[in-house]
Amino acid sequence: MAKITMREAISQALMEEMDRDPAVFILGEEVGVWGGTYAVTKGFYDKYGAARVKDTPIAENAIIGAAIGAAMVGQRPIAELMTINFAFSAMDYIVNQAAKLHYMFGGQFMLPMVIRAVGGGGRQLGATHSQTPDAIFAHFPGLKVVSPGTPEDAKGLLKSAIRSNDPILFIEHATMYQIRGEVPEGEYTIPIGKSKIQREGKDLTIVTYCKGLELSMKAADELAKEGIQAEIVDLRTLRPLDMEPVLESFKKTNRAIVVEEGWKSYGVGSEIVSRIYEEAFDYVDAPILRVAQKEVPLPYNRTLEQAALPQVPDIVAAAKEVLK
Amino acid sequence: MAKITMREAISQALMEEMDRDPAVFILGEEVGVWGGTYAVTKGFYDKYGAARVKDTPIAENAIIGAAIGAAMVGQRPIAELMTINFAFSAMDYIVNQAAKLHYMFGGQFMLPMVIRAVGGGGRQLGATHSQTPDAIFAHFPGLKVVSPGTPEDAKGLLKSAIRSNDPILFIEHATMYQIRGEVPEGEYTIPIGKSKIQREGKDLTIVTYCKGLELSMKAADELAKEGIQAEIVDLRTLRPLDMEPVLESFKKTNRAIVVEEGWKSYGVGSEIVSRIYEEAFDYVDAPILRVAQKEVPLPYNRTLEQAALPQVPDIVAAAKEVLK
Amino acid sequence: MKKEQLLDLYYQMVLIRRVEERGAELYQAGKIGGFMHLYIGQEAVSTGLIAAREPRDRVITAYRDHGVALNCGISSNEVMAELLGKATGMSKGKGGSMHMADTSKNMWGGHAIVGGHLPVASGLALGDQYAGNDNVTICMFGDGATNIGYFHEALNLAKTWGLRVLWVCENNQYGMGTAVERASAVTEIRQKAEGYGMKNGQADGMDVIKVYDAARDAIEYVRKEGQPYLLEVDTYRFRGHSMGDPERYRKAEEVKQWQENDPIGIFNKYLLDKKTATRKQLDEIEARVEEEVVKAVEFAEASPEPAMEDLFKDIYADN
Amino acid sequence: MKKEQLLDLYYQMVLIRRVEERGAELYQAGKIGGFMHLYIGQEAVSTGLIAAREPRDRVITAYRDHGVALNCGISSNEVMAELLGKATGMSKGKGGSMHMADTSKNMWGGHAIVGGHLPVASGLALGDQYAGNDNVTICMFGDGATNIGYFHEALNLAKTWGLRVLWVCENNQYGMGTAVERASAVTEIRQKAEGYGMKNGQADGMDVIKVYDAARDAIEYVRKEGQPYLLEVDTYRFRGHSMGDPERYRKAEEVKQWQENDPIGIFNKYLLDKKTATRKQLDEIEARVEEEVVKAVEFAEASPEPAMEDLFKDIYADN
Ligand SMILES: Cc1ncc(C[n+]2csc(CCOP(=O)(O)OP(=O)(O)O)c2C)c(N)n1
Ligand SMILES: Cc1ncc(C[n+]2csc(CCOP(=O)(O)OP(=O)(O)O)c2C)c(N)n1
Ligand SMILES: [Mg+2]
Ligand SMILES: [Mg+2]
Repeated sequence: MAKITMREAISQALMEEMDRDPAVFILGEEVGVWGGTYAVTKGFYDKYGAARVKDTPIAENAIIGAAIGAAMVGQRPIAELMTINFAFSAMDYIVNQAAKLHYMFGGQFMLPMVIRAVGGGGRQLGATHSQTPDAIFAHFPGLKVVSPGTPEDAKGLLKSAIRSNDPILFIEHATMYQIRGEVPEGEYTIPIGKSKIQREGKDLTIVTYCKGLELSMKAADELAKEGIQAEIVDLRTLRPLDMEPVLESFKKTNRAIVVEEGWKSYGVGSEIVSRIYEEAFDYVDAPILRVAQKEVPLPYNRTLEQAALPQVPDIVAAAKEVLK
Repeated sequence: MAKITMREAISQALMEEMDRDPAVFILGEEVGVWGGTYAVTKGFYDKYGAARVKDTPIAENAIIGAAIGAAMVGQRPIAELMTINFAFSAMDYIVNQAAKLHYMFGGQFMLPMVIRAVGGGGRQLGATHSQTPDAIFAHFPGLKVVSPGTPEDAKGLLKSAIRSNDPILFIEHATMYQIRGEVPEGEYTIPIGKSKIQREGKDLTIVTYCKGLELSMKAADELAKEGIQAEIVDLRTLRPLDMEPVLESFKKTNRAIVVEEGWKSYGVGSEIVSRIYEEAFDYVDAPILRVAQKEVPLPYNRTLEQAALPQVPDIVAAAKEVLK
Repeated sequence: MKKEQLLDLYYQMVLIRRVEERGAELYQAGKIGGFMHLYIGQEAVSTGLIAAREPRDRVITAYRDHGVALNCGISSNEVMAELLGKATGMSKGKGGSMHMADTSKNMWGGHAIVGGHLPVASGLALGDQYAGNDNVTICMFGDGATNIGYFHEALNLAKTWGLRVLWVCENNQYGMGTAVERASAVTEIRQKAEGYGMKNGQADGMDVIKVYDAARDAIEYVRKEGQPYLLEVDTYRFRGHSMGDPERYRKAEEVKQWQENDPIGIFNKYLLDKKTATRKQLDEIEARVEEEVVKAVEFAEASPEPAMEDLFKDIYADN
Repeated sequence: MKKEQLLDLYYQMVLIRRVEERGAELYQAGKIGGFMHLYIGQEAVSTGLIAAREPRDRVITAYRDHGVALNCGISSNEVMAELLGKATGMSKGKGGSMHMADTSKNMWGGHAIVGGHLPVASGLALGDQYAGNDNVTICMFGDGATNIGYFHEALNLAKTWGLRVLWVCENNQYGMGTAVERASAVTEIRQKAEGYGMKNGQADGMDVIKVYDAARDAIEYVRKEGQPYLLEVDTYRFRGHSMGDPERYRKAEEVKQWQENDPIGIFNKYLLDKKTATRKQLDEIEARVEEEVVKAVEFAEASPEPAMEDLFKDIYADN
């Protein structure tokens, strides 16, 4: 297995699928000549040309709307939103059109499209540009929402997403492009809608995804030093949600925390917590806790911003709390 | 106390506040000459004139954006979105601008504005026009989200919202304009951010709001016939969320269900359930259940649509389940 | 146009009128729910327009879509069944009045978010451009829809990328109760094309021949030049915006005046004047339509409701 | 313009340049975070523009806002402090580079959603119209911003309602790495005004006097006529889009050519040529600026961080 960065993993997935299927093309702001704002599509423009790597105007509705239309007639567009914060500028297309057209017209046509969007705080971009609003997209049936936490998963899930016939919002994290991880050599895909145990343990279950996984892995290391073995379940897909591995783990540990980067209220954790109690009530030994972002718009100032974001010590503290 | 409809209650609140404060004006599609799509502003155009009852182009971003700008310089606009489904077409203005500008500029100016939006399913309007996506707006700190379930609350809360210096999303329900309820004579307001016991009972707690209240009241009548006394807590405000009455009730009944019209996953119920377990864990006698919409885009066909929406028997069944 | 084609256009216009008249009755009787927007008064627009397309050219429109559906060759049975929410409707009862599509007829829907389908139309054309063919996408929308940002983004993209879209604005003078000049900075919608350096034109929407001629030329331009075109068609809806319109915003006078310009009446006279058809032939067409519509209602009423398990079908294409 | 005013404009332009040059250094040193977009090369635009306003006229712009802030009379101390995220910044360290506002100076921000502030600008003007005054709102934005729907909705509303907005497009030839013609259907942005029947004009953005003259006339028109106006100003950013720009999209040649048209150099020469100032006087201004900027950095560095409890302040105005 090769150790590559998250950026390389995503880039490889895009390239492999573009090589594999001529119906696949990319459109978005600065995906072409610039090489991708986060350099994910660097070199693509030269390799595939302007027809398959399309720089768009700054017009998020047109980007997602055009992707929908092209998908309706059988192409397989990958639309890039420069950041997920701009998804609000195309919200109707994401939750009201991509998510509904297949159903509303009785299944007459499919929407084989991927929307890639990078989110997350921690880079002092201020309140409008630092969000992790994943939960709100996961609220809509008809859309699938994927958000990987390792290069291996990113590559395998993105390849599946591109091959899927459904509209998929694929959420990346801006501070994770440099993280490295082992990725299988050669062709592989990972099914969408499957949670995964990323670390085994017996004392408590940490349910998380994306940036939360990175933080939770570090927290688990800390906990291990004190003899606490945390099991980490990575959701990877927020809709459809796969609770099986979560419940299995929980039935073993009887204690859990949920870790996410977004705001706590009406967030991802709320749903996971509710489901665990609904489906494993008799196994609960302690209140399940949520570690999440403080309920403030993220400020520019670094100290304040870091204070608002969930951190490794917060996870460690919550873990100890549920073990009390 | 006079018995008036929800429509009259909202209409009265708007009129009283327009009479009281010349800074208050209304803008939105068809609020003027037409008299409001749901006849809420019928007669306003003749009474207040075009300057204070402004018909807008079909341009949701301009409607909310202009309201934000006018509020920044001290006016008190009430922007009407014809339905909450069109909030997706102005999403950035609602969650990324109205919710953040006050904070992001260090509190330099205020945003005394109300966004009225009517939501809800049950009228065969199809997938894009039938939503109850309240939870996703409640996810954003900086915004306040109010959604009353009785004429009395609608009037008192809307008056408070108009007087508030914060951006408030005020969510009504299209099938509730005709419901009647007693409303105090004369001037009154109801504070935003306070949940309320709408019906007392000792056997279980039903937490709900808006349309869920109407359904839950009926369900409570059914339950009463079988000797089950349900206590109903109406959230009224989704952000800031007032858990006090919920927890108080729950500590008495030790059993609860949450009823909402929107989709279950990542919905309002998820948050309430999580909070109850977090804050009243030792009082839980049975798993808390959620009654909500099935996870499908709402279809046009009436039978299918009704099957997807939460109904009184669903609430009755859930109540009995938690009492087992 | 050949005689048969002209008579077929007449048939289509009368069919739309009768289907909608029966639809309105069924709505009043509570058999149709939701929002229903009648096309009555505007029949010449989609009839002339769609007659000018080749079958490979795509059509997409707003919620006022019954006429467009029929013109595209969707049967009155299916239209009526969809109105009644039956399993035999083209959208299997899930779409209703506002969401009629049949992709086998290259009719890509009925869309209910105002202006929302315009970027999608650019996308259909993008799909064709990417595939390397010269299909044209015909995208219809109202005057009110030209004020929303979706219009701007879609037209700008189409012009910048050279997408084959014929943008057709049905200017029926109002968006719900708002007259064009109360919502739009310019009252001639075609002027908006200037901001995109886009070729544009105008046609009388009460005259099916004029619409056809303008559409044919515009489609040819779009196909040959690989450039979009904005065609404004002036028309009027004789009925309210949707079934529950208080109609406080326009005078009975004005409505009456336009109704005297009934597109079916105009075309009827044209066919007689030009001796393309005899009164008897036209009466026969009308009788045929009556019969077809009676049968369509019967078909729709006799059709089964969707099965309860259909509620969970087609949420996703994959599982 | 009087001599003092001209010299003041020179001072402002040099001040913007120096503040940003120091800002860039502090960014490289890791003392400034987030996105920082330099205005270097475009100084003549906001300087000329804002010189033409009355204090009661409002200004709102995009994230490329340091220059605008300084022109509006916000002190370099505060600008520097905000860049460093300090409590003494005008946005108390919560906004950063992209979100500089001081409403007491009628500067309504720095806004980072492209085109997002345009409907807000219509709203500021609506507030003034509602209040019955004839204040003008000056709204600045980039060429790239004219392709988003927000632009369309804002301009249409302004024209339809007669809102006093001076729309100023700073056409610096690129939106990030995308040249105007690759993203916009028309390359002369002013042409977009035609779609709204809106009066429009163009000015050379490298010449502060020309910008001033055009702005003065436009503001007068807007104030007197109660109508919006679109002014396109041609300019160029000498630096990358933001601090981390690989600049693969433009040739060093092209940058060099524009840099030879340095707006400060042009104005310097103008002042000398017209004998408005001696070289010594201009040198003195430059020296004064140097000193001011050194002090501003000192001020900012010495300023306190926001207190931890500020994290939860100003989420709402009411409690
Ligand atoms: C984004 C959005 N805003 C508002 C509405 C509500 N609405 C439905 S139709 C309509 C009027 C549209 O007018 P126009 O585009 O002229 O079409 P017409 O009905 O005249 O055919 C409005 C405001 C909507 N469906 N979508
Ligand atoms: C809605 C939205 N989409 C994308 C972006 C990312 N973005 C920031 S600046 C920019 C380019 C804007 O170009 P232009 O309007 O010409 O202004 P300039 O930077 O040249 O001053 C882009 C794409 C954003 N901030 N907001
Ligand atoms: Mg119309
Ligand atoms: Mg630019």
